[in-house]
Amino acid sequence: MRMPLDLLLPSWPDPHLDLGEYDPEADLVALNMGPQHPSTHGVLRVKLYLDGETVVKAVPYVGYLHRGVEKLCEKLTYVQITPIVDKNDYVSPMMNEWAVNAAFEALLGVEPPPRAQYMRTIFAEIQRIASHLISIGTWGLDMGGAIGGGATVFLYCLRERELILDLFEEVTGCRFHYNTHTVGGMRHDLPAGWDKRAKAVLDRISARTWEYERFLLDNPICRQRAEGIAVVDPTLAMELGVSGPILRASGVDYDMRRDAPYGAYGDIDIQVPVRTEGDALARALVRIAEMRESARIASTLLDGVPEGPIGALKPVKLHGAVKLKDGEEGYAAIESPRGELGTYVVAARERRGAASPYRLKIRSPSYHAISLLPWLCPGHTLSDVVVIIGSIDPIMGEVDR
Amino acid sequence: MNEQDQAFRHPLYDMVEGVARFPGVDVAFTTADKVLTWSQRNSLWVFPMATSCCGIEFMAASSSRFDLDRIGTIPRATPRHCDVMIIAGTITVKMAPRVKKLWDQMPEPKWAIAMGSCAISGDFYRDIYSVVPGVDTFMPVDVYVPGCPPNPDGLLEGLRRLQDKIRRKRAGEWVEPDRRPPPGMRAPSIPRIGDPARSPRIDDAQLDSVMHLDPGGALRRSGAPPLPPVPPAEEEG
Amino acid sequence: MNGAPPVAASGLLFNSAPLHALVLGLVVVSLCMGVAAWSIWYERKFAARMQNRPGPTEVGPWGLLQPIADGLKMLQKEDIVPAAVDRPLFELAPLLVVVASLGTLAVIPWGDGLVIADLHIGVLFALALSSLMLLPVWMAGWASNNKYALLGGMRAIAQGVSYEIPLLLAATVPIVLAGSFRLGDIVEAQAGLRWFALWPPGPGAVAFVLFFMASLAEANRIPFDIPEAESELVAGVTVEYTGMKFGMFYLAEYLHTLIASAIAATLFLGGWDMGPLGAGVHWMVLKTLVLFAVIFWIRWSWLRLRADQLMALSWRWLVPLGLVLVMASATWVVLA
Amino acid sequence: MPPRHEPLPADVAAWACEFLGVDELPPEGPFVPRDRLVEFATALKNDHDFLFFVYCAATHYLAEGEPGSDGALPDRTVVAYRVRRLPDRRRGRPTQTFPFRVVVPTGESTPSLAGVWVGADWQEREQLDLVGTVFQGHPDPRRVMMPDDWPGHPLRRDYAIDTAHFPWR
Repeated sequence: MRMPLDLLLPSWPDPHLDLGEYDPEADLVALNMGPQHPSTHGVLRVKLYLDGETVVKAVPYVGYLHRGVEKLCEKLTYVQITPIVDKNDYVSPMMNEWAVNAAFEALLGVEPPPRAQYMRTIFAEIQRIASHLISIGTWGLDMGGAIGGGATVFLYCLRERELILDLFEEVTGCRFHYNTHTVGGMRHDLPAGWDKRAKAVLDRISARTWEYERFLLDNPICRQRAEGIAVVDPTLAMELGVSGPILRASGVDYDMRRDAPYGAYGDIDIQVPVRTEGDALARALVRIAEMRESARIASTLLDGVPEGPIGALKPVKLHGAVKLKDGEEGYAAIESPRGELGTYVVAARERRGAASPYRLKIRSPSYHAISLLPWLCPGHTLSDVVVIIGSIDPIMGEVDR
Repeated sequence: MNEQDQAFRHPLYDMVEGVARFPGVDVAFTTADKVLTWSQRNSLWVFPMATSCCGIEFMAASSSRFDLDRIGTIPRATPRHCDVMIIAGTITVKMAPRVKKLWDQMPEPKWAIAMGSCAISGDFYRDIYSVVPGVDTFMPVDVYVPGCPPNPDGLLEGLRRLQDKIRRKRAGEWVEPDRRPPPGMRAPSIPRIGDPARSPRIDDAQLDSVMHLDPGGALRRSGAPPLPPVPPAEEEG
Repeated sequence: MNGAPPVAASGLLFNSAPLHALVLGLVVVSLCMGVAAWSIWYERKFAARMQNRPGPTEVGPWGLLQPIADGLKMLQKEDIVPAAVDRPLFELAPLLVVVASLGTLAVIPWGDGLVIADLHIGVLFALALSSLMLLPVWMAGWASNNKYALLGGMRAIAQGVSYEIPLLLAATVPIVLAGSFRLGDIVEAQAGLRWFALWPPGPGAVAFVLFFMASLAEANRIPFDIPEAESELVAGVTVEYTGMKFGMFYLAEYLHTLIASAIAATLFLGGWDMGPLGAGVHWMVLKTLVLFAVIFWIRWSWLRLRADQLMALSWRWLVPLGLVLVMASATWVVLA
Repeated sequence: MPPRHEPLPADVAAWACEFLGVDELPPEGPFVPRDRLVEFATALKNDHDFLFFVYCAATHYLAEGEPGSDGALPDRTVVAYRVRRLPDRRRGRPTQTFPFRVVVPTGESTPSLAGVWVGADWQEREQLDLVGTVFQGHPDPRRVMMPDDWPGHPLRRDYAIDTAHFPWR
């Protein structure tokens, strides 16, 4: 007769658990989830050690999408980097563009004109909605299966996302990978009448968010699947550098948009949704509340977009001539849909005034969130693992870079 | 015919060949073959090898606005059930063996679509140490769908092209192999700043050290055999 | 049994009982296979409408030829038998899974006398055969030598064992009320719209819901489809099957759903009888298809339960509920 | 014009000056000697409430005489850390970050901070993999991004961007 599993497992999960010290009678199964699995959100691979269906140890393996972006950025000019980093967090490309350009601008001492700041903020908020829509949709897919109710949720979410992609396509000409930010401002101006169309879309989505919330709260199966699953300890999350909705769902009231304002966020009052449960359901509810809040912020800012230039530098200066001082290093971060997305830059040292960075590190929130997995999975069943991965919403392009 | 040249042959075909010796039966079989081809091309279940951005666009393609299900295409999670592998996204050196394995696990007849410039040629990650410069370096590709990422319409068009290819192949017509986009697009789209420590793209010494893996030199980029000549287009009418 | 005729004397299509069974069996099996195949198209259209998209449109008018294309394509696929599988079991499982579902068709009465084999223990036979589905599923899970398939097979066994009991208990209610195991007698006991789902106001309706839920679990449909949960187990037990072998599992899933709907319609919705509106095969088919559509509706709008929650639901709630229902219906019979 | 660097919090800066025995801290963060790094980090976390681990980034610099080097110091890695404390609304303190750096000559190692902030575990693993910095006492020193048998560390300056890896490229 074996001891019950919850007595065997340590109360505080140990990511470096030595399996030899676990119950010697246990017949553990090592199950590789990924790198190609329907619910690992790309190419994440998690090696699960299962006792029955209960996870004893989870080891995430990343790097299956390591595209050497940081090395590539060392070979490109500051202006050329923007389209490269677009592909990192491929669910919210606007955020990547803003994160690198904010770092370059801070080091260069350039401030974008107010119109560009407003456009960036509006784009970022609309992008946040699109990103959270994918997040909620794929989370439903994880819980309900690709052939079943999950697919219905997913397709409803994608339906709304298409409206947002249309808005961006009107401005930049692309469905995503916009390449619209540049050092010191924007490349594309708002077309005439765009603000009215954007507002209509935002109103529509903001109304639809209630549908998603009802789906989460009124559905007994969803509640059963997600409530109390993978409770994140706020101290652990902070030490791991986890930020964004995961941290806010654990009761930490921290949002860079309000606490360290950048862009046009200083001009507006932001309500940050915070929940204290810290479980998978709370994370999804925080995301839904953020979608509603983002729609409000974007609608409000759309009323007051100032007239004026959209770039601080002359176009001729943009190509190759943006240079930073030697040896200078700096860091700038923005609040992406997954948390703090920052860029650490060391300016060129090899040749004086070269137009490419010496070292560029992208501090991606998903990478930190993935490191939370070994803490969250033990003690849960295999079915919960997909819910957990869905609820921390990793984007592998950003994890591996 | 040696064993290596023998492609997969379904036992049904052997049976059919025996019966087809009777006079008049071949007409019926030609019709039957058309029906079988029709079924193959109208039921392309895809295995989404979705690694990165193109995977999101693939999801959009199966969403309500574009709906791949219209032409009978549904995604399945296991390669054993699938007919088409859509490689959507960058394939890295770490991922490539897995892609190859999944491709080998798919049952014949099978086709592959390289979706997006990363899968076609590596795009601007082409020269990076960890990225495979195009999936056709290690597996066959039937249709290239260029774009970064391609629109869902583009993917739909690619599937349509694949359907057409299946039909024409089975009808015995010559199908010009789908080629990569022209050389101008193969080069990295963004020029590099000079790198003092830059090395030649493939070190010949490194190649020679593993030559036993590659006796014919087919993997050697410079010595790759040229594509078969294209026959002159037949005049219509 | 001692000498009780296995086939009812009246209502034969032909004078000879074996001929009747043969002809009717061929008709019913081919029709049900056809319906199961078309139901794939039906489900895809149904799901597409729920999701604001058109669904199959290009293959034939309204995409009607889609299941034919799928089936013919599967016939042409390579039949891969991985090196590490347990070959006899691996090959046998897809056959058995279809046979087990088709066997159930033998006792389902489609009309008055329109039954292939009118067993007087029809209910037991049907339920026993439908629970036999578990065996090939587990065979497939074990023989595939794949961890995902193994987990799927294990889940299927656990789920099947848990849901057999509420299924049987719920089926006991009409048996007690009608006083017979014969499906034909049960239908006749509901004559005049006194459906067991409606008439004894308490136990019948609850038993119907219970039976329907347990049938969903038996047929591995959402929210109880954990043996082949795509998002966790990739494709569950069918993960290593290619071509028509997978196609058989696919078909058997729909057949099983169809048969579960047919049994539920017979036991609780009055079968072929529609009271003042007359009686006939069409009513039985209509009721079956309506239940079938309800299963799709549930499938495309609900999420999936977790394995342990599924077991808890069965053992904690459904089994006691079933016991209470049996006692309540027995009390009803005694008092009435 | 926005500030080029986020200003260092005054109370921590004063403490760090005292700790390191210097008069002024560079805005990019002070250089901490390797032997006192863990002590410094522990004090930052426990006494100054810097709970949030932001990043750890290593930069490789070539030695003097090699092409492309700046010619002052030996072949080395500079590891930059940044930690943050969250806003304290009761005391009216905004969110503040504190960066610090450590110089690691090639061939030597630096103590791992994974015992102080658990988040340093994965961050240091990434730098170990990509830049090749050796962290002493790291709980799990495996490669993260590259395959286990990969030769070299891609983000070092002497690693060519298009290094071929047979047979996949």
